[in-house]
Amino acid sequence: MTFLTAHPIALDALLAEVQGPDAGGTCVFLGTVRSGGEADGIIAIEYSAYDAMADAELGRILADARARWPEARVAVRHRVGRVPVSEASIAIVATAAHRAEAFDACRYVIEAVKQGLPVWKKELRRDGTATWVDLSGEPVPARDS
Amino acid sequence: MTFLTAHPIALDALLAEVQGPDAGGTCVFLGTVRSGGEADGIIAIEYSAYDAMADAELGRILADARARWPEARVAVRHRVGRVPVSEASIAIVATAAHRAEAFDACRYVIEAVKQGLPVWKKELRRDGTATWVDLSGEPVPARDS
Amino acid sequence: MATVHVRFFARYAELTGTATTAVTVPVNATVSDVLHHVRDIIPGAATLPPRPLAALNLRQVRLTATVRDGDEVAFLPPLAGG
Amino acid sequence: MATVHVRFFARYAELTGTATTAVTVPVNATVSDVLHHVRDIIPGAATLPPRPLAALNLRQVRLTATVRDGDEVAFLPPLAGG
Repeated sequence: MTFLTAHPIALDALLAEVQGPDAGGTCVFLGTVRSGGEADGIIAIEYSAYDAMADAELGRILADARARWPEARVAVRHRVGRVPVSEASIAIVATAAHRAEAFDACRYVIEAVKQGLPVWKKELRRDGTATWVDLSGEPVPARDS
Repeated sequence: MTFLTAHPIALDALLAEVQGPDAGGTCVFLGTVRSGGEADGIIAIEYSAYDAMADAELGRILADARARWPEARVAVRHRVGRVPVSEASIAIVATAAHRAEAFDACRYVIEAVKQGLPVWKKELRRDGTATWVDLSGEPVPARDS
Repeated sequence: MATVHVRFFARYAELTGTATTAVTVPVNATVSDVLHHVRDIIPGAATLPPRPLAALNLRQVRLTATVRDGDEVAFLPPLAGG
Repeated sequence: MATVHVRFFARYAELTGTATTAVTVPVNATVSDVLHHVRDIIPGAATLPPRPLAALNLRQVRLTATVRDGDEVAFLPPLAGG
């Protein structure tokens, strides 16, 4: 089982992984690549990952979520490779009998992911330049740009 | 614009209503009909509504959400008619530049909806019986069951 | 006099055996007056609870709200939603 | 002696000009020792920050963590995700 994918995330398939007749509430989070406005000229983000570690980390985050909300079912996919503006780089789906658990488990997973995964982003611009984005949100000149 | 639909909710279409290049986070809530287990034998819920008022209430709830989170975009659909187990009776989609607003706006709308819409539920069972479900969650014998 | 459109929903429609009716009440009548009038003319309405939820022109109101000619009054079972 | 597999990611792979290498270090060497060794043998590694994030066998560790033969050590730019 890998939580990483190089292809657009199929939300229907992710929902199907966790839904069942006992699920009353489902919370989905989609993180999408933003354009940053015309001035930025961002057309996509290239995601690179330490695949095996990112997969292991996501597995640990899901295990934590399941331990906290035993009645919830949670699934996650994270994109790697080039993700165009408006496409989802991450999708999290949490179902539970009641909505509070679904919201809380979903929120828990995205907050844990944002604490840091071994995944790195390079912004690709219309003019052909590319810059790594570090945690602080400040672009770092890339060697190849 | 009506927020009610007699057909399965097309999540993709709902997402398309609110997504744009400035959306960084999207939170979706799906409320689905639960089977209640084998003993209950529930196969569907029949939703009936005071259509015009439910539509107006949903519009007011969305207006409140937009006033609280001006940068969020929120959409909602509520089913009427027969909704089989595992299908969504309600879908809410909220997008914002940042995830906190998307989660909060989405949660706000479902909590407001759960405070009460002029929508009523009748549980339909495999054995042909049907019971109204009132707010307390206790079934009320229906006249026609 | 004011003519008011009255609607019943869900279980209340089953109890009254009707989904809609119209009643004529005095000027400055209240939703409560409309309910009393309905109980007089629709036998099944006797089984409605004494103080049901009510809406006036698509907004929930107290039974003391005043109705006007052409208004729509609805009596609503406990609200659900979602 | 212990042979350790070393990986660089994202900007660090660009700075070092390599994605992977292997180094041989004494028994009981630390991740920090591995980093020093890497700086000696890979010219571009001089531009890595003095104390980068590190992972040992897919888990983030302090630079004081001890490595064993066959371990995988990775040096990681600030983590992002999501």
